[in-house]
Amino acid sequence: MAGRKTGEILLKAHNVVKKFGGLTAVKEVSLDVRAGEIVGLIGPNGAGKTTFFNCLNAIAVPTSGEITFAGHSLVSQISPATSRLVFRSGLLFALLSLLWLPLVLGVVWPETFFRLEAVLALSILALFRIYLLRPLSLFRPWSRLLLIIFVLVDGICAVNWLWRSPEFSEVSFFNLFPFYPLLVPGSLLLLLASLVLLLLFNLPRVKEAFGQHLRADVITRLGIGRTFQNIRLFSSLSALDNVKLGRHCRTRANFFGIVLALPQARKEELDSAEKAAECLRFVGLGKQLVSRAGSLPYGDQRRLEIARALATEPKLLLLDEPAAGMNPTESAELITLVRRISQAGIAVLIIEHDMKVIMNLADRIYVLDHGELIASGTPVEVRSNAKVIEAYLGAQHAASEA
Amino acid sequence: MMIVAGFFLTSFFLVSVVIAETIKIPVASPFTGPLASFGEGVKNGALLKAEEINAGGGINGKQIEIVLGDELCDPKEAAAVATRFASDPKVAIVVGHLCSSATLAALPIYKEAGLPAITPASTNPEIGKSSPYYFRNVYKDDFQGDFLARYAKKVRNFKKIAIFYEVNDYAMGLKDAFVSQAKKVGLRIIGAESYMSETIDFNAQLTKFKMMRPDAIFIPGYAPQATLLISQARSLGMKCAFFGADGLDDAIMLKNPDADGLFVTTPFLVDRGGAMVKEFVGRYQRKFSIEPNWFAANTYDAVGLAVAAITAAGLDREKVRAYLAGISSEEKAFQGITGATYFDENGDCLKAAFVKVVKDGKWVSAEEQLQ
Amino acid sequence: MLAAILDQSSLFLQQLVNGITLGSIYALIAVGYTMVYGVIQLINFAHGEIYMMGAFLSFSLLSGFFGFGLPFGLAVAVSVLVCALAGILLDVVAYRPLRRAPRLAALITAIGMSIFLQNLALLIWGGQIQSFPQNAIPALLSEPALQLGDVVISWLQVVILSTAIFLMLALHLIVHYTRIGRAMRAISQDKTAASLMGVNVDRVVSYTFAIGSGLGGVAGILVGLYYNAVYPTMGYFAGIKAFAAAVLGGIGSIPGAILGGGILGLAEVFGGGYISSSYSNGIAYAVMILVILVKPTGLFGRHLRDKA
Amino acid sequence: MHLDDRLFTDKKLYLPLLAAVLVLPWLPMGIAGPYVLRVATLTLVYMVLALGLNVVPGFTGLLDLGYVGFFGLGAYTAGLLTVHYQWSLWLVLPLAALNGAFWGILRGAPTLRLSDDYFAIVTFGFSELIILVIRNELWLTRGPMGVPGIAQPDIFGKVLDQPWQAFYLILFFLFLVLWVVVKIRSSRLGRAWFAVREDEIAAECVGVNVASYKIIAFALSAAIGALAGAFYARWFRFIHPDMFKFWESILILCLIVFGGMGSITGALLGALILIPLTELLRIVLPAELSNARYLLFGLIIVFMMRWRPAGLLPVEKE
Repeated sequence: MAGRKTGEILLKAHNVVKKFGGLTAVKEVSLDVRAGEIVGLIGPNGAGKTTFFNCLNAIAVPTSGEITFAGHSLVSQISPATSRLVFRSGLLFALLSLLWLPLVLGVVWPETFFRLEAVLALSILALFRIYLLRPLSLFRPWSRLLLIIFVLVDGICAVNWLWRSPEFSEVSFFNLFPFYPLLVPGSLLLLLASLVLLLLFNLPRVKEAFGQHLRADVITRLGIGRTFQNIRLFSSLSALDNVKLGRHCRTRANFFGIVLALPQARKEELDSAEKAAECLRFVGLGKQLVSRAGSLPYGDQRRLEIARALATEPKLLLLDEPAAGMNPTESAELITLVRRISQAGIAVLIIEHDMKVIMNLADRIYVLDHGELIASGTPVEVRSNAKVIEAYLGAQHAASEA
Repeated sequence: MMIVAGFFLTSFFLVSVVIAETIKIPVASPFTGPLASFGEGVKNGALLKAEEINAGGGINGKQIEIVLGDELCDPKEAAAVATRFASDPKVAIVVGHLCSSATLAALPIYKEAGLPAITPASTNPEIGKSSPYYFRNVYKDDFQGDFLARYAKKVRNFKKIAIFYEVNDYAMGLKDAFVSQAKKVGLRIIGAESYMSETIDFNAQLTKFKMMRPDAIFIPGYAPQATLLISQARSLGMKCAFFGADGLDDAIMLKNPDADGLFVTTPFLVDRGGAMVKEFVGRYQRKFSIEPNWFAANTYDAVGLAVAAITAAGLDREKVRAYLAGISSEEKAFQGITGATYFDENGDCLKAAFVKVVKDGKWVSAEEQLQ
Repeated sequence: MLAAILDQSSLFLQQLVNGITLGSIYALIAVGYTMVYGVIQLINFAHGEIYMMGAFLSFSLLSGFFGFGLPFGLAVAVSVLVCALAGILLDVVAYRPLRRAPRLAALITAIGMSIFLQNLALLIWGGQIQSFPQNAIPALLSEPALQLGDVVISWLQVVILSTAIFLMLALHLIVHYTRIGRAMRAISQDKTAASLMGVNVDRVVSYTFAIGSGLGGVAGILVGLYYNAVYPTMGYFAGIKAFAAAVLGGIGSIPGAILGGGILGLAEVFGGGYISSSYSNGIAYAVMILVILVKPTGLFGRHLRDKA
Repeated sequence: MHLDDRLFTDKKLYLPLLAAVLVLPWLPMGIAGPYVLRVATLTLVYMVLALGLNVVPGFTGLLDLGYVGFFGLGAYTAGLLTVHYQWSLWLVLPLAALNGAFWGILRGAPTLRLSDDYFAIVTFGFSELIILVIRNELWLTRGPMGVPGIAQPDIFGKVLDQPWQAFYLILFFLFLVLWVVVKIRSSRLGRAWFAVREDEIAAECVGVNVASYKIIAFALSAAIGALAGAFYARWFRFIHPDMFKFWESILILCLIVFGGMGSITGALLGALILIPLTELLRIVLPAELSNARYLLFGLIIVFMMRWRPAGLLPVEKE
């Protein structure tokens, strides 16, 4: 199978693990795809192939392992649950700080803001902020400092409030409080300091600490396109619109450009219509531009999905069982289509059950079983691998009994 | 598309179909919806007055016709109803809008159309100031609040008062006036709590008041909530007195055995008023088999005012306004069942207030009135 | 000094009593939301209206609104039964045809039904607050059951709490130890699998609606008696608060609904009593939003369905 | 081609419409004139609102039950700025829209990951909180006293005090909003929204940043609502918390459910039929039944969902 030219390594997955609760769906799978190559990924049902695909384009976040694509690391080094928690906390935290500003203004000009509700709001906010800072303080000492500052500011403001509200004016403790003159400027100063700290330290440091987690749409822009096992088209849109959506990540017209009908935005729209039509012709759907995606025949929907993925101008195309449910003629067409894609310089990683298709197409094949990589190599090597035969026969055996 | 437009246009011509030989006096108020019970009094008062006028030969031989405009106390609806009245040239004066919010929404429309209006119930102080075309024959909030504070101190000799007010313009105006007068006469306000019109559970705040042991609780607000409030206070074992302003003057108070002893301000007293009042109450009870409340009495007088204005000035809006504005001193006052009504430069009315008490399921006038 | 402390502590105790009463009512309504959500993943907005109907029906039967009066016990039983039937009817007429439609469609329908029922009540009974006729209610209910200094507990509060506890226990037994309860739990786990196993899904959903609506009706009657006030919009506010309680406890979880109802009732009473009453509705909204944003599964809830 | 795409391109479609609307204030309507014009103006306001709401549930498929919050926010922003500073409409309006967009984003940001029914509940709670704050914070909004005496709209220093002028003004804003939503619908942005509505995961896989596009939708929708609110305040000259009850959210939702969710012409048609219908019913129905109008709206929602879930003018042709 040395007929095709292959380039440098495009995608490299190393020891990828994905766990769902107690279940390990993918166990330390390593795999690489070179530019221009067609690589097959096979295995019995439930072997974790689709989960692995999902890990590759960040639909699922791997529990551990490294994935690099064209020089970019796609997975951050800290557990995704933690980084998500911290990110959310940070976001909510920033929001709360915004809400908190008016309350502090209320301290400075008490007659302008709220009655005793403010004390309630303030204490809820304070508790909430402490709760949110908890995950942050797990990581860096400076966030503990932030926590202390915020608690101080909240406390001072609350005391301020209690002191100022008429309902409590007869209570002697607050009248005796000796530092009252320092309270207002002090709390304002602390607030400013805490805001500065929040801005200076929070976002960049958090990012630095957790590494970049790339979202699916960013990965698509980097050049991984994919199709799905159970077709996921935008079924109420036309075929053309579906493919135009594929162009989305290669266009950049913004709200104002569109609304003001700027020439650049209009040109881009025409461009993407043209490119989309081209993609549709490429997969052989040139005549079905305006039909609703959901009303196309099954085989056409599969091809439409491929066209949509192609429109994103991928360097690597992930095909998840593209021949499922196809008759032999359609499968044969599919094989030619994938060949043509490969000839266009796009690497293809393909999951397929149809052995005829996969043996015909793939330069190399990886075999997964129960989440583990059990074999890899050229189709000929894989076909004669004992483990593979066992995995498949076992599966067939089980299937025939059920 | 065109069909829809046609349908929509023709439908509006229906509005102006009825042009009979009668003089129309529109009355706008909520007649259905959650506040329908307030509008009931307005409707009855207006119909009763119209019936009397028509029985006496109408205005210069022409019968009058009450046109009811149901606005659900909703500002949006009120504006639509007001536009309908304002665009009818046969309308020379409007009686109406019960809620201040509805009145304020309708106000710019009447002002623009030069259409005078009398509200029998809206107490918001903004109304008089905002338009020369708006008159009212109801107290302003500040007058009643002021009055109640003096009455509570001087006649009842209360010392500690708690206030439970509804969050609306009427009640808050009352509360503020009450509080500022209370300070002057030396009443102690030991606490103020608020509720919304949809509140039915007052237990939490009442419990708080209970521990403060007030002599009385002032309820600026409306009867439906106040009756619940009083019952809940009694079942918590509170024995203090309750009082309120004309908002509590409603027949449902009489059905509540817990409300015994509640006193309220009122513009008219049945048992002390003149023959006119007795006659009004008698006729009202015969016709609607219910006691008239202040909405009914005020509307009755407002329609009376409107009729007097049309009789004197005809159907010219500007003249009607001038006539009403001319009722500016006690000598020129309009004599109605709610006493002598005359307007100040803002169109706000000045008249005397009385106190009545619930006793054994009946309103009776308080033994001591504030002189 | 001592007197002040005594005052404060009896204030606290009284508020506690008020809060628990309110909480048990919320819990009764919240169970209706949570059961329906657990079984068909629908927020039944019209549930508050069923509760309102319970109050209105018992009011009408007691006061002779329909032209005849019934004795207290019978009136309550009939109202609860009618509420349960109304729940089934609601499901059959409005929701069942949309079982396969997008979730949004069912949700919008639920809102439509809520508006419809509320205005229907407005049309039939009028908008004003109605009170139960005093002579139709057992006199005992308004007597204080226990008076400890300034703390008063009325028989009605005792009845409300004990009814709530009794019904919750009954519900627990039904859900865990009867055929229909097992079927409910099976459907809430996996509808298709349950129907493959021979569970008649439509019938079980009907039962769910019947039980939830019946409990809502009971809550309506209790609230009507407690505050002696019945009016068409009562379902709207109570519904929102009960829904917040259900969310707080974890929607789909019955013990969660009970706990959520209790917490919300106490929060509202203490918030209203000690802080300010203008925002007492706001407490429910804020709790609801915060819980959904921070911990959408609530206190006891299961994990949400995966979006994918 | 769908009606929505032809709105600004098909002369046969838009010229008669435009003519009909422009001529409306000058039709001989006798004494009913001002009233008809008022209803027509109100209808146009609701058309703007329906277009704005349509962006979220229609385009991105998330049910927004709290649209009235932004309507109220815009009205109060404009009303208070006008009353306190006597600023021109053309200054107040963009500020109100910006304020609306700001709160739209603030509300949207934490709700990005929520599933449909939870999102609906949060939007509902959020708008109720906005209205509760408006009702309770007297120092700012005067609460239940309402804000009276708001100046009428103006242009180049001239006050627009005739009913027909207000009508043309809101017509202008309607066209503005219509232009924006029609342009966006057929653009990259609109397609991204549709993709999010249909399938979020597939949308991510074609490179749509789901979060940021949702945020744009929230901001746009809220800004349009606030814009309508700002006009409403200046036109009504009085605002009150009661004008922004939960019911209004349902009414606006009903307009787009009736016309067809996601369909621009549908939203317009929904407002065009239902808003005058409420007025018509007020006149036709006997006084005791005037509440039955609301009942009718409940029924409309239920029936539409049951038998014509895609509305009168569905987005997609079968």
